[in-house]
Amino acid sequence: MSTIISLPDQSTATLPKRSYLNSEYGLKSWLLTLDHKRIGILYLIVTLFFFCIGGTMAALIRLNLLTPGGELVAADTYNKLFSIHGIIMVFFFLVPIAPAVLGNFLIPLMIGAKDVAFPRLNLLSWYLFVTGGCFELYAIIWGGMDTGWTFTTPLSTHYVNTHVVSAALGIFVAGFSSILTGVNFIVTIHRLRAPGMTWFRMPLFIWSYYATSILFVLATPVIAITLVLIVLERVIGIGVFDPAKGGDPLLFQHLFWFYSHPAVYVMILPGMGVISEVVACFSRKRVFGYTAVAFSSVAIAVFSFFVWAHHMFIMGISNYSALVFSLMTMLVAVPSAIKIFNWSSTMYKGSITFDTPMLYSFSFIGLFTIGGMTGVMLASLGMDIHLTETYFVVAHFHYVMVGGMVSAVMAGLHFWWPKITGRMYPEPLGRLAAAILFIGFNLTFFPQFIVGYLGMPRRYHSYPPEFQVLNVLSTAGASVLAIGYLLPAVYLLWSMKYGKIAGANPWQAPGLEWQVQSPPLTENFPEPPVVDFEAYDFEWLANHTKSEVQTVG
Amino acid sequence: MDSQAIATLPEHGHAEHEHSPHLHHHFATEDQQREASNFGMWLFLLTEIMFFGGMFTAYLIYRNWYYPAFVAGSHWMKIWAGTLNTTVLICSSFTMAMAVYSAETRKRKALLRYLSLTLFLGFVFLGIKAYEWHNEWVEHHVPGLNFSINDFTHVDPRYPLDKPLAPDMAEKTQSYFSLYFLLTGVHALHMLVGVSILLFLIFNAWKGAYTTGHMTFIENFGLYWHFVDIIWIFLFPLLYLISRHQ
Amino acid sequence: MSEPTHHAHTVVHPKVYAAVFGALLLFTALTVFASSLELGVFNAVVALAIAVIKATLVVLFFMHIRYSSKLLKLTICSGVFMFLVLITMTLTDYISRAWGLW
Amino acid sequence: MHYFISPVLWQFLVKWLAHFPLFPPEASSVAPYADALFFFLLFISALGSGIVILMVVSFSVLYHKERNPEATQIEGSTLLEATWTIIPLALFMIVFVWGALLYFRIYNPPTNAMNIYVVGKQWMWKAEHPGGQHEIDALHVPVGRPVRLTMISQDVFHSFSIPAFRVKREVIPGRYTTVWFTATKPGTYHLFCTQYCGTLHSQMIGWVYAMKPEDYQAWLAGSTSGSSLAQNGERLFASLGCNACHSGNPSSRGPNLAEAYGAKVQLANGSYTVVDDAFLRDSILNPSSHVTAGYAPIMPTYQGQVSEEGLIDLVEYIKTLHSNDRVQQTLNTSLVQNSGSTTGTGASAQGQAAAETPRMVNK
Ligand code: HEA
Ligand code: HEA
Ligand code: HEC
Ligand code: CUA
Ligand SMILES: [Cu+2]
Repeated sequence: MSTIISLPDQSTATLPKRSYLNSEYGLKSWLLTLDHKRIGILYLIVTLFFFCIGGTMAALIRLNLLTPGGELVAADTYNKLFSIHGIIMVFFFLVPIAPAVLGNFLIPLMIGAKDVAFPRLNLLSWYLFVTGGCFELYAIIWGGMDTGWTFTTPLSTHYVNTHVVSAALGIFVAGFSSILTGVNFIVTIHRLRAPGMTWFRMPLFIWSYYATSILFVLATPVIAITLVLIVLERVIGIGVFDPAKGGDPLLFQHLFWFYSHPAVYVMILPGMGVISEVVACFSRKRVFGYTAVAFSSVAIAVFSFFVWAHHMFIMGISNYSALVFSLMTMLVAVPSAIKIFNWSSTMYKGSITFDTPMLYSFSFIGLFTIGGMTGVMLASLGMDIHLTETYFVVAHFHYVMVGGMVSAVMAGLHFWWPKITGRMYPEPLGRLAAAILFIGFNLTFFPQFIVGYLGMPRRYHSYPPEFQVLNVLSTAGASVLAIGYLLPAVYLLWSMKYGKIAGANPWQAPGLEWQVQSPPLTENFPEPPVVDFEAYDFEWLANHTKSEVQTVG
Repeated sequence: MDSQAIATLPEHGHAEHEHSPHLHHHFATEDQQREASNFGMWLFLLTEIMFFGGMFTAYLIYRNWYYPAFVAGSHWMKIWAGTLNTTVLICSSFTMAMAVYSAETRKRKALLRYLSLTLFLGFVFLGIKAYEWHNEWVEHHVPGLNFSINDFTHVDPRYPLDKPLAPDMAEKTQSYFSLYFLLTGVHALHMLVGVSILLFLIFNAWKGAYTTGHMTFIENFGLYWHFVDIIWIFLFPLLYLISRHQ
Repeated sequence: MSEPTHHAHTVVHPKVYAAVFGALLLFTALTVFASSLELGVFNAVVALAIAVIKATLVVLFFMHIRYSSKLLKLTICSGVFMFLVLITMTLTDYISRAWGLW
Repeated sequence: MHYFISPVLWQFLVKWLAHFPLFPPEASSVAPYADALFFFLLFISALGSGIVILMVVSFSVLYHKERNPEATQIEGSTLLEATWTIIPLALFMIVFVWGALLYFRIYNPPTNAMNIYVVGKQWMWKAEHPGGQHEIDALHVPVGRPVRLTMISQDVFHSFSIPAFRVKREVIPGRYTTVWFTATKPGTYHLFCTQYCGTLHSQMIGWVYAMKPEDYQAWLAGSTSGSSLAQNGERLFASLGCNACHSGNPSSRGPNLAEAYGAKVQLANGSYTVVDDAFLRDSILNPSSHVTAGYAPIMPTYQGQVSEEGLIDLVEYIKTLHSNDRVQQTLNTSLVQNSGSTTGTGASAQGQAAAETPRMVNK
C-alpha cells in the first residue's frame, strides 16, 4: 500500500549508483540546474562564503575591543567593520541560510513533491541573491559602508560618504530573492503535498517554513521601498526622511523595522523547525503537543507584524504607541515559550541519544531561552531605556541569532548531512565541536550582558578602561568560537570524501525524506509517495521496518 | 524597482510552454500547475501591495503634517490629464480582460487585437504621463532637480480663492512633489514593465501561442496589469482630486 | 491531492466584463464630479470610497476573484490587512504624539 | 603565581581585578526603581531558564536510551500546555505594567524641575544652563533637585545616556526631546552618546558631575559667561527684528508673547495647544504650521537663520518674558541698529542655511 522504498540498513549501506549529485557533471550542470537540492547546495556555498566574511569582521571587531583605546583599527574602519559584519550576517547569511539552504533541500522531500512549485524562479532567486551579494562585495571592497546595519537616517543619507547606495541596492536585490523564495515555498506547501499529506501530517519543520515564507512575502517589500527611498534621497535629494526638508527620520525607523522585526523571526522560525525534527528524532518520540507547536509558528509570524516599534522606544515615538507595541511584544514572546516547553517535554519518557544534532538542540534550547528572556527585558518599556543601545542588546541578539539560530543551523546541517552527501560526519568530532561552540559562545556573549548593564554603548570603537576585563573575556570567547566553527568546516569537508557511508536512514527517523535513498534521486521519489502515517510516527516506522525485514527474510 | 522580479515572468512562463505537453514534471495535473502559478502570481501581487504600502504611509503622514502644501501642490495637477489617464487605464484593463477571454475561447485574431489595443492604451497612458512630467519640469516642480517655490507663494490664477502659502509652508510642497514623483514614477515603471511583457506576449500570440488551452501566462499577466490599474485607481484621487476644494 | 482542487475554470462572459467596464467609467466620472463639489472632509471620504469600490470591482471580476478558491480570497484579504496594519499602526503613532507632552 | 607569567601581564591582571565593576552605581532617584525591575526580570528569567534546564537535564538523564530503550508515545496535554501558556503570559503582563510605570516615571518630568538645554552635534555635547553657563562634553548638576534636559540635535540622531542614572533619551534633529532625573549621590559619572552617529561616535562622551547644591552654586558662579540664555535671547529677539511684530502693543501685528509660555492658545484651525518649548521653537521655524487664531500668517520663517543654540536662547527668553516693558525698550535701540535686516526672505535664508551647515553628500 505504501509506495515508500526502504533501502538496506546502515551497516551494509552502499552509495546509490544514481543520485542528484552524480546525475550530471560539470559546472554548467550546477549553474543551470533546476533541481531544488542542487540550488540548496549553491545557496549553502554562497552563504557560507558570506559567513566567512562576516566572521572575519567579527574577529577584527573583537580584536579591536581587546584594549579600551581601540588601538587596532581607526574609528571609521571600526565602524565599517561592524556595519559590514551586521549587514552580511543578517542579509547575506542568517536570513538566507536556513530557508534557502535547508528549506530548498528539504521542503519538497518532506512533503513528497518532486520539486518546488517554480524551479526556474528558484534558480533565479539564487542568481538575484548572488547579484545582490556582488553589489555588497563591491561596496565592501571599494571602501565599505559605515552606517550600521540599520541605515539610520539622516546619517546614512546625508552625513556619510561611503558606499551606502551600492550596499542598499545589494540588499534590495537580495530582498527579491527572499520574496521569490517565499512565494515559491508557500505555493509548494499548498499545492504540491503528496497524496495523504494533510496539513496536520506535515512535519513541524514545514509549518515553521510556511510561517517564515509569510514573513518573506509580506515584510520584505517594505524594506525594498525604504531602501529605494534612501538611495533616492542620497542621489537626487528628495526629502522624505530629511528633517531639513520637512521629512521625518522616524518614518524611516518605522518602515525599516516593519521589515526588520519580522526579519528577526525569519532568522529564528526555520531554526525552530529544525529543532522540532531533531528533538523528536533523538527522543524517538512524537513532538509533545504537535498542534500547539504548529500554531505557535504561525502565531509568531502573525504577531511579529505588530511589534516593530519596540526598537524605537526612546526615539520619540508617542508614549501611547510605545505602550501598545510593548504589550504586543509581550504577546509575541508567549508562543516561543510554548515551543520551548513543548520541546523539553518531548524528551519526557523518550529514549534519548546524544548525537551531535541533539547536542546542538540542547544549546539552542538553553541559549534561545536566555536570549528570549533578555528580549523580554528589552520589551519592558522602562528597562529598555537603560538597556537599549548598549551591549546588552548586542548580547541579546547574539544569544538568539548565534546561540539560537546558528546552533539550529548547525544541528540541521549535521542532521541532514547524511541525506545531503550520503556520508556521515565523524561523530566524536561533531560532539566536540558542539561543546566548544557552547562554551565559546557563552564566554563571548555572557560578559556582554554585564558590560551592557554597566552601560557600555554598542558600536563603540573605544571604551572606558573599567570595561576591559569583560571585553577581554569576550574576545577570548570569540577565539574559542572561531575554533568551534573551523572544526566543523574541516571535518564536514573531510567527510564528503572519507565519511562513513550513511545509508537511507541513519537516524531511523520517520520523516518522508528519510524513506528515500541518500543522496536522493534528482526526481526525489521514483513514484509519487502516498502518506498514510502521521508525522513523527515512530511506531509506524518500527512496524514498517519490521515488515520490511520479514519480507526480505 | 521590481523589474528584476517581473522581468522573470516571461522566462518562467516560457518554461510552461516549451514542453510540448505543457506540464511540468513535478506537477501531477495541469489543473494543479495552473492553480499553482495563479496562486504564485497572487502572492507576488501581495508583495506589491506592501511595496506601495510604504509610499502610501509616507503620503498620508506628510499630507497630515503639511496639509496646505499638499493642497497647493495638487492644485497644479491637470485634472483633465488625470481623468483621461484613468479612463485610458480602465479601457486597457477591459481590453486585457477581453484578451484573456479570447485566449480562453481560443480566438487567435481576437486575442491579437485585444493585446494590441492594450499595448496601445498602455503607451497612451505613458505618453500622457510623460507630458505631465514634462510640464512639471517646465514649471520647476521637480524636487531635488528643478524646483522653485515661486508658484506657491503667489496666488494661483486658477484658484483665485486660494491664499498664497507662507514661504516655510511653500517649501513643504516639495514633500508633495517628491511623493507625487515617487508614486507616479514607480507606477509608470510598472507600466513600462507591463508594456514590455505585452510586446513579448503579442509576439508569442502572433505565433499562435496561448490559444491552445495553455494560457496560464497570459492570465497571470492579466492579473498584473489589473493590479497596476488598481494602484492608479488610488493614485488618481489621492494626488489629483481630494484637495481640489480646500 | 490533499486539498480539493478547485473547479478549474469559470469563463467569465464578456457581458460581465462590459458591465464592469461601464461601471468603472461611471465611477470615474462620479469621482471627478464629486471632487468639484464642496464637501469638506467628505471629499476625501467619497473619493476613497469610490476608489475602493472600483478596486473591488476590478479584483472581483477582471481578476476573477469572485470565481476563485477560498485560498485566493484569503490571500488577498491578508495582504490588504497587512497593508492596513502598516498604515494605521504607523499613523497612530503620529496622531497620538499630539496627545501628550512627549 | 606571578612566577609563571610575565610580570607585565601580572600587573595588568592586578590592575583589572582592582577595577572590575559588575554593577553600575545607583546615583539617581529612578535608579533603584530601574534596578528593582531588573532584579525581578532577572529572577523570572532565571526561573524560566532554570525550569527549562532542569527539564532538559533531568529528562536526558532519566530517559537516556540505555535506561529507557523504548519511548512511550505521548500526544500532548492540553492542561500542561495551558499552564505554560498562562504562567509566562501572566509574568510578561506584570513585566509590561511594571515597565510601563517606570517608563512614565522616567519620561514624565515633574513640574518643578530645573531646565538645562543640551545640543548634540557630531561629535560633542553642548550643555547650556539658563544662567548662560556653557559646557562641552560635561554636565554639572546639583544633587537632590530634579533636572530636566531639553535636548536637540543639529545633525543626526544622537542619544544622551547616563548609565549611573539609568536614563537615556534619543536626541533627534528637528525636535526637542526631554528626559529628567534627580541625582542622589555626588560624584562623577559617565555620559555617553549611545546612538551610532558617525565616525567619532565613541568619542562623543563626557562626564556628569553631580554636586552638592552649594558646590553647584559655586560652580555656576565661577563659570558664568557674562550673560544668561534669556539675555542672549533678548539680544537675538531684537537683532532678528522679532520685536517689530511682537512688541506687545495692542496694535502690533504679532501676538503678545509675555506670559505666553504655559498658556493654552487657540490655533487658526480651531484646535487648542499648550505653549511649550517645542511649540515656541516650531513657531519660529514653521510659523505657518500653527498660526495663532486671530492673526494673519505673516510671520516669516527663521529656518536657517538661527542656530539651535540661538533658538534655545530665544525660547528661554520667551519663557522668561513676563512683561513687555523690556521688549519695547529693545525696540527703540534695535530699530537704529538693524533696520532692514528683518526682511530676510526665504531664498536668502536658504542660502545662509546652506552656507552654515555644509553637508556631505556623496554618491
Ligand atoms: C533571531 C533573532 C531575534 C529573535 C528571535 C528575537 C526575539 C525577541 N526579541 Fe530581539 N532583537 C534582535 C533579534 C531577535 N530578537 C536583534 C537583531 C535586535 C537588535 C537590532 C539592532 O538594534 O541592531 C533585537 C532587539 C530587540 C529589542 C530592541 C532593543 C533595543 O534596541 O532597545 C527588543 C525590545 O523589545 C527585543 C525583544 C525581543 C523579544 C521580546 C523577543 C521574543 O521573541 C523572545 C521570545 C522568547 C522567549 C521569551 C524565550 C522562551 C521563554 C521561556 C522558555 C519562558 C520562560 C519561562 C517563564 C517566564 C516562566 N529585541
Ligand atoms: C547572524 C548574525 C550574526 C552572527 C552569526 C554574529 C556573530 C558574531 N558577532 Fe555579531 N553582530 C550581528 C550579527 C551577527 N553576529 C549584528 C546584526 C550586529 C550589529 C551590527 C551593527 O551594530 O550595525 C553585530 C554586532 C556585533 C558586535 C558589536 C559591535 C559594536 O556594536 O561595536 C560584536 C562585538 O563583539 C559582535 C561579535 C560577534 C562575534 C564574536 C560573533 C561570532 O559568533 C563569530 C564567530 C565566527 C568567527 C570567529 C569566524 C570563524 C572563522 C571562519 C568561518 C573562517 C574565516 C576565514 C578566514 C579568515 C580564512 N557582533
Ligand atoms: C512680520 C511680523 C513678525 C515677525 C518679524 C515675527 N513674528 Fe512671531 N508672530 C507673528 C504673527 C502674526 C504671529 C501669529 C500667527 C502665527 O502664529 O503665525 C506670530 C506668532 C509667534 C509665536 C507664537 C505665539 C503664540 O502664542 O501663539 C511665537 C513664539 C513667535 N511668533 C516668536 C517670534 C520670534 C522669536 C520672532 C523673531 C525671531 C518673531 N516671532 C518674529 C508675526 C511676526
Ligand atoms: Cu552622537 Cu553617537
Ligand atoms: Cu524586534
